[in-house]
Amino acid sequence: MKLITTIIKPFKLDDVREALSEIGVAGMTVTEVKGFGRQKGHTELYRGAEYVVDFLPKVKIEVAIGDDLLDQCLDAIRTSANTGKVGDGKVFVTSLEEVVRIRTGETGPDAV
Amino acid sequence: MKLITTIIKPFKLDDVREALSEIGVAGMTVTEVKGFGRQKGHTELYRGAEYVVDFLPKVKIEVAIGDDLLDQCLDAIRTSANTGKVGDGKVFVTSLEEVVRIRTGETGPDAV
Amino acid sequence: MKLITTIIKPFKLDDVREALSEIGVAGMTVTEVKGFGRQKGHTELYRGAEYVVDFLPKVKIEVAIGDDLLDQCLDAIRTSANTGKVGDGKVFVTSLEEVVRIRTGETGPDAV
Amino acid sequence: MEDLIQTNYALDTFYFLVMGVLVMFMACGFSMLESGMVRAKNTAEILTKNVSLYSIACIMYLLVGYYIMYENVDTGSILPSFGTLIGAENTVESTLASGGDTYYSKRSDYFFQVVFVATAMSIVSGAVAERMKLWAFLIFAVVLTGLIYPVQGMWTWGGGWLAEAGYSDFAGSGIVHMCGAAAALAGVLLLGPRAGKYGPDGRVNAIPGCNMPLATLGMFVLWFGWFGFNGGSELKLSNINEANAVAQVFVNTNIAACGGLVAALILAHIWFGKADLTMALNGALAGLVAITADPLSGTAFWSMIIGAVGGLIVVPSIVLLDKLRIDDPVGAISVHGVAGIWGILAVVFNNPDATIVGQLTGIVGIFAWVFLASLAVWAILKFTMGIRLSEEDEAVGADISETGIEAYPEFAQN
Amino acid sequence: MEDLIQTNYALDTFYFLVMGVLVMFMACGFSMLESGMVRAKNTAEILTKNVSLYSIACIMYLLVGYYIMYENVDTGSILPSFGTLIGAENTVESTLASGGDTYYSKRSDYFFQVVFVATAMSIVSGAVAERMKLWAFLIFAVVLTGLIYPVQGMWTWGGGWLAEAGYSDFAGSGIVHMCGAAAALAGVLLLGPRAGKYGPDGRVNAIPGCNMPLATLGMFVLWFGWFGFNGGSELKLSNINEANAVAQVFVNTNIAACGGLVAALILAHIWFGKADLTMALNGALAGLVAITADPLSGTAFWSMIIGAVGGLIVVPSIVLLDKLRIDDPVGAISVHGVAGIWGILAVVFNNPDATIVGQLTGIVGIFAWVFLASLAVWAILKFTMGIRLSEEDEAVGADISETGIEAYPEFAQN
Amino acid sequence: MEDLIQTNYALDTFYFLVMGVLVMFMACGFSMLESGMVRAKNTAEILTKNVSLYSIACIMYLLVGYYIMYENVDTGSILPSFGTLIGAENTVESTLASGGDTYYSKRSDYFFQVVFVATAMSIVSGAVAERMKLWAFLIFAVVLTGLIYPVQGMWTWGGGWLAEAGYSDFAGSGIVHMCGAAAALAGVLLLGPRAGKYGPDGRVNAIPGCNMPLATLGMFVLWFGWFGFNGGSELKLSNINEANAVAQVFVNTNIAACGGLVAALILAHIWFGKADLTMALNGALAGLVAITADPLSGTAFWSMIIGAVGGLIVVPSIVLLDKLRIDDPVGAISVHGVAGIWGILAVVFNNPDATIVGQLTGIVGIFAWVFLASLAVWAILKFTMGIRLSEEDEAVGADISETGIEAYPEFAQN
Ligand SMILES: Nc1ncnc2c1ncn2[C@@H]1O[C@H](COP(=O)(O)OP(=O)(O)O)[C@@H](O)[C@H]1O
Ligand SMILES: Nc1ncnc2c1ncn2[C@@H]1O[C@H](COP(=O)(O)OP(=O)(O)O)[C@@H](O)[C@H]1O
Ligand SMILES: Nc1ncnc2c1ncn2[C@@H]1O[C@H](COP(=O)(O)OP(=O)(O)O)[C@@H](O)[C@H]1O
Repeated sequence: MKLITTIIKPFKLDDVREALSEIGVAGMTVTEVKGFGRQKGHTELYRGAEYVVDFLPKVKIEVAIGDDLLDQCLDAIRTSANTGKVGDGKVFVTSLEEVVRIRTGETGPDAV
Repeated sequence: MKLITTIIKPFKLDDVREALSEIGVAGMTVTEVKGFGRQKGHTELYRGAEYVVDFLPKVKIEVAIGDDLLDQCLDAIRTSANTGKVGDGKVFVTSLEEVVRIRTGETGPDAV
Repeated sequence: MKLITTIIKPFKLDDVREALSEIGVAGMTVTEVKGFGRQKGHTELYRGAEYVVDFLPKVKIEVAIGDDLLDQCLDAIRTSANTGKVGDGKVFVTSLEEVVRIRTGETGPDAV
Repeated sequence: MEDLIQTNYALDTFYFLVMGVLVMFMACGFSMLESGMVRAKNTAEILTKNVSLYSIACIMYLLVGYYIMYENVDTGSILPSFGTLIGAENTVESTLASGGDTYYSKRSDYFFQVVFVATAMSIVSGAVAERMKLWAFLIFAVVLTGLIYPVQGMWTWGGGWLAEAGYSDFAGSGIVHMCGAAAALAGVLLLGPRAGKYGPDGRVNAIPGCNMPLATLGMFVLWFGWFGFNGGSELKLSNINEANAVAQVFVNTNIAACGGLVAALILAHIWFGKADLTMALNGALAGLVAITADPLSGTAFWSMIIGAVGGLIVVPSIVLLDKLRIDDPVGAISVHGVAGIWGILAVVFNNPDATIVGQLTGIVGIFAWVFLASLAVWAILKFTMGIRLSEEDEAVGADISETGIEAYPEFAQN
Repeated sequence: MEDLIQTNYALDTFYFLVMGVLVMFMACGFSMLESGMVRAKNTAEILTKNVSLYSIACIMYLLVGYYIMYENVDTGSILPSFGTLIGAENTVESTLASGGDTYYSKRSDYFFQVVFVATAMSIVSGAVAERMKLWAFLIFAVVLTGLIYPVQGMWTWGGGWLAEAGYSDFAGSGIVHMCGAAAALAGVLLLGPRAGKYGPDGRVNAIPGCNMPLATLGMFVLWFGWFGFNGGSELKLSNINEANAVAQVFVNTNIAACGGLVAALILAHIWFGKADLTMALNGALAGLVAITADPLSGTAFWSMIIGAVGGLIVVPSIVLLDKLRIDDPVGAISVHGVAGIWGILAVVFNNPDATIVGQLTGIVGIFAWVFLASLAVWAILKFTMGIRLSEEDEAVGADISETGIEAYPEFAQN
Repeated sequence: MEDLIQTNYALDTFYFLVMGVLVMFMACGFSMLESGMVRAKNTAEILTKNVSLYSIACIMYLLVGYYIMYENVDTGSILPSFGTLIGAENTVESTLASGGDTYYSKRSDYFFQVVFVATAMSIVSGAVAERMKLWAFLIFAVVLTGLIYPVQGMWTWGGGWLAEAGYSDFAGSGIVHMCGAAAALAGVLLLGPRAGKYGPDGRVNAIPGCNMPLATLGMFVLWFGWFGFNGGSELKLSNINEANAVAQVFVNTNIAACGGLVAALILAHIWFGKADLTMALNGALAGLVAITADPLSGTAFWSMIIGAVGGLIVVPSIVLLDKLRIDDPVGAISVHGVAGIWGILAVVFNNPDATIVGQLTGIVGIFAWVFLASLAVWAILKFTMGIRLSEEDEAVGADISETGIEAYPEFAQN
């Protein structure tokens, strides 16, 4: 099994969720995060003094899937999260050794 | 070493923390997340217009442990986080290649 | 490629970011988390009743890097995040199977 | 006797000033109400609009508005005569010579009038919230408070053609509230709804206000200020009949709000299944707007009914406007416009001097002028500087694009 | 002379109305205080309760309460006579004929009285917060404001048996504040504590209020309104003695609050090690409640002491109630009940007309009636529709279950 | 005639009390303004300071301050005579015998004066926010309100040497506002800036206030209260001339605030590129402070200009103080000090009785005394108990270290 972690622009969340649902992903977990990268922050003035906003709001989605869904998943994310502008984000894939569904105790691919 | 990531219902946090402490887990890191899964969100009316709450509040706990504690840990989480109702959450296990304790520089199992 | 996840004290965020930037890390993702560990929480009185703050505010930084940067990265984090006091935090290293840059579709080390 | 004229003059002036201060505080009420009903990312901007519009209203009404509305008005006239500033204060001699017919300070009159202008303008800011450019709005405020409002104010309160036509509007259900709503409606039509408010399939998406305690605070401050709004509009206090009248106005104003709140709360509970707080707040305000056209003639019981009907009207009105894709984040058009019209019409039940024809004349006359004049001004602004935020600015929030400040910079938002 | 009677009538009526408006604003103060002291998830609901209870109080008191309390009362009576509405206004003739004995508008009297009823009811909402069903609460409000309060109000202020028994309560430490606290206590006992408030081993868990600026705002608004509450209770202003009396009341009211605040702050600091803001707020309110029974007879210095003792009492009272597992999220029972009793008793120090027996009679009489009658009503509600939220609704928060609205929907909570 | 003296006495006393209540509410305004302009982690502490300082001011002024300022003052004196409490109330006989020269209650005078003392002290809390120890601040409050303020107040309003020197300050641009600013400046100099406010290379870092609706609410409440502050300072209302004067004061006060707000908003927009709400708020307050020295003599138009200049001054003043590394989180020194000085000087334009020498004498005299006396007190506190939070306490926030309470415990902060 794989754990796909993707960082996207917040307003793309609904699109990505729908794209993933369509290919049969049943669950996902979302976290508000702040990103630092090629996309630069901005500078504001407050009472004449500067303050720099280094970190930009991003959303992190974690999805556990069976190995078979991996390519479809990557495609779905890439297509749905893409705006073509810098800061669109990243996808990270790690290997999952085990998954357990707490309610039932099921493990492995059945649990995702 | 393993990294156990578990998504649970927020009000179960204290129970899980205690269960893990009991079996000797010394530390953990908690994040507020929003979950999407079999447990469906709800629909509210605001001024006569509908709004759908797709994502439900969940809590993510990350615990780094030595390999030996894995089974105990999974058991402890399953038992303490279980309510038997849909939405209880998941446990994900990944392999940890290295752990460092920043304060001392210790690495490996000593560092968790 | 590696995914380095580090938990640090919040006020060290800027130091760590700079240290990482210096060695050429181009991006990172930051999450507000709450930590439980050897560093104990504190107890406050509110209207004469006690309440225990078990969890302390921490910051989690996730950085994806090529394998070559791993040691430098660990060093940079250890040095910049260290205060020598309990609660400084941890670094976790996991293996990344794949990285995709959403905007361009680049994969692998080019994408981080 | 002369000494008593002096005392009464002082008392009536004081009454007028105190009532005026209460109305002034309504500017704060609108600010809080609106900042509670918008999203966090547009809060600093709506606050900026509110503090600025109040100031602009006072300045414009000092410079030209008061003159247009009250000085040099020909009885029954439609067109205003222009001029500046607010004239000279009453002298002691002239006041005493009047034998009590001049009974309050002219300065207190300007003060009491100007806070009404600000109220009308405050109504607009809520309806166009979360998507309009700050400076376009402020320029509109200059025109509304300096020209559009004073002209129609002159028509009734200045002694113009609507006064002749028998239009009766005690404290301004039409002259202030419907006026603000008409200007708001014109703006909303040219501006369009907030991004994401209406789905492609006729779907209405809720965009919840971010801070309910602020919205409630705003409602209470408005209610508090409304005692000045209606209570001061009796204009005189210093004898038994007048004092009784003012007391009646206080009682009726209060109970109309109560009726509106309870009626809207119950209706919302029945209709939506939950006790929607925002509808209750709108219900109270609708009750207040409705009674404003005549808080004096009816009994307390009757005023409660008029307010309750206002509350019952406002809920479906809000739902209906959404169906028509007229996006009004705070419900200002329903509260001040629709309930205002109800209030104007309801005058005929209690006040024998009012006629349905006179009231309809007032509604049509005021609405037509304010709506069309506002539409013209909004249109000019739209085609010159633009009135709508860019898509991106709207997405990020007006706070960043317009004020460079976040309203709640430290609080994590989800 | 007749003209001066007219002027004085106008002045006294105006004074009464202005004081009444200040008291009306206390409804806003309670709303803010309570919404600052509860958790975010129960905030929209407590706001809904507060805006609704004020409205219900005004309506019920108009329909039946005022009649019960003031009309057709036999001197010294215990049982009320029933009737509706608020009677006719004074005529000019009758007022002039009275030679100044009739000195303010009857409408202003209803207005001033009704805001006191709302105050009493506001006290209840804080104590039962975060776990009571909205509609059960509102039904209770109907009964308290329509019957329970007016009956005991009649006993003293209407000229009933407590007035005869020599019970002295200037502005209502007992009639308003302890009354509210007694009704609240009955409700809390039947309702039980919030989930998680008390641990199995006698442990008291803190449940911090979510918004301290709101709580502080509420305290300030209450303090502000209290000048009307006590200041207006002199009932007359229009001669030197009366004006001096009103001024004395203002000074004493203010300084009692100061004494209460400082005393509670210092005590909390010594006891708990930190300057607990919420205790300071409660201390100020306890000072205000304590002085309310007699803000006129004592000197300013003495009033400061009475307020300070109120502040010193309220802190251990709050701690003690928690030990007794009487869960009162905002401290209403301690502030309005315990400090109220202290205030009623303290009247005997300064007012030679008051006796300890008379004061105790008042305390026992009012408390017994309000507590028992309320207990009965709460019990009926409990066994019919239920008064407590389901465990799950309480866990998720009353906002979702009762109002369908979140108070702070965009702000992430931890 | 005697009856009319009674009525006028009652009316003037009532006017005084109502104005005083409005000023009292300014304590709430400062609390909200300051808690909106600091960071969340210091909010409960700044609230505690604000509620406490008001109480301390009232107590100290009752105990000794009022005596120092008004009782037993030798005309033209510099040194005060000491004594306690506030003297006896006017009797009916003496009042009638005065033939109207005694025209309001002495108690109402204490009440009106004491809220001014609290205002002066409120100014200090904002400037030293986010890094000063709570109890050191409160001890300072005891000295300022019990001694430092009353002494210089005596100099002008008590009939001391500044009154003789022809210093003219209607409602206290200098005596209240610059006084507070001078005490604040002394404190800030000994206290140093907040950690992280100034970078090593002359860099000024912004530390945004956490809650803009609260800051705006505070500004509105201050504005509202200022009608009492200036309006009551006419001291008399009960004849045509006086009533006209009070009305003029209301109009001028209001329009000066408007001028200040609009001027500051436009300047900030031109200078910084965005419509900085906080500068607009400061601009309105600067306009109010500026007009306070003479809201009576000028026309409304002229008052608008004076206010606008206040708004134009305050923006660069805030920027300049930052360049000088004088860290004032809310801009209190600029608003109350710099704009105050402008206001004092501007009196000479409209009031023929005022001279530039007299005004400069007032500025220098008051500033020197308050600044030096405050510096001494702050220094003693610094070298005994310490005035600054430990580095760690400052980092974690004053709420935890000083009050043990978080202002927003449930809201996630980023
Ligand atoms: N090396 C990295 N490790 C972890 N997160 C990263 C990394 N690089 C980028 N990110 C995340 O992805 C977001 C977008 O990256 P950025 O470099 O701005 O644009 P792009 O993805 O278009 O190259 C960042 O805000 C950050 O959250
Ligand atoms: N495939 C998945 N990947 C990541 N997180 C998931 C996944 N499936 C479920 N979750 C998380 O677990 C939570 C509970 O899942 P859900 O399907 O609702 O119920 P259950 O765990 O009882 O089957 C979700 O809200 C989500 O946060
Ligand atoms: N086993 C663990 N798994 C996950 N996170 C941990 C673990 N141990 C510690 N942490 C995180 O690291 C933080 C610091 O750990 P702590 O034990 O307090 O001090 P130190 O790192 O100095 O030993 C904790 O607050 C927690 O967020």
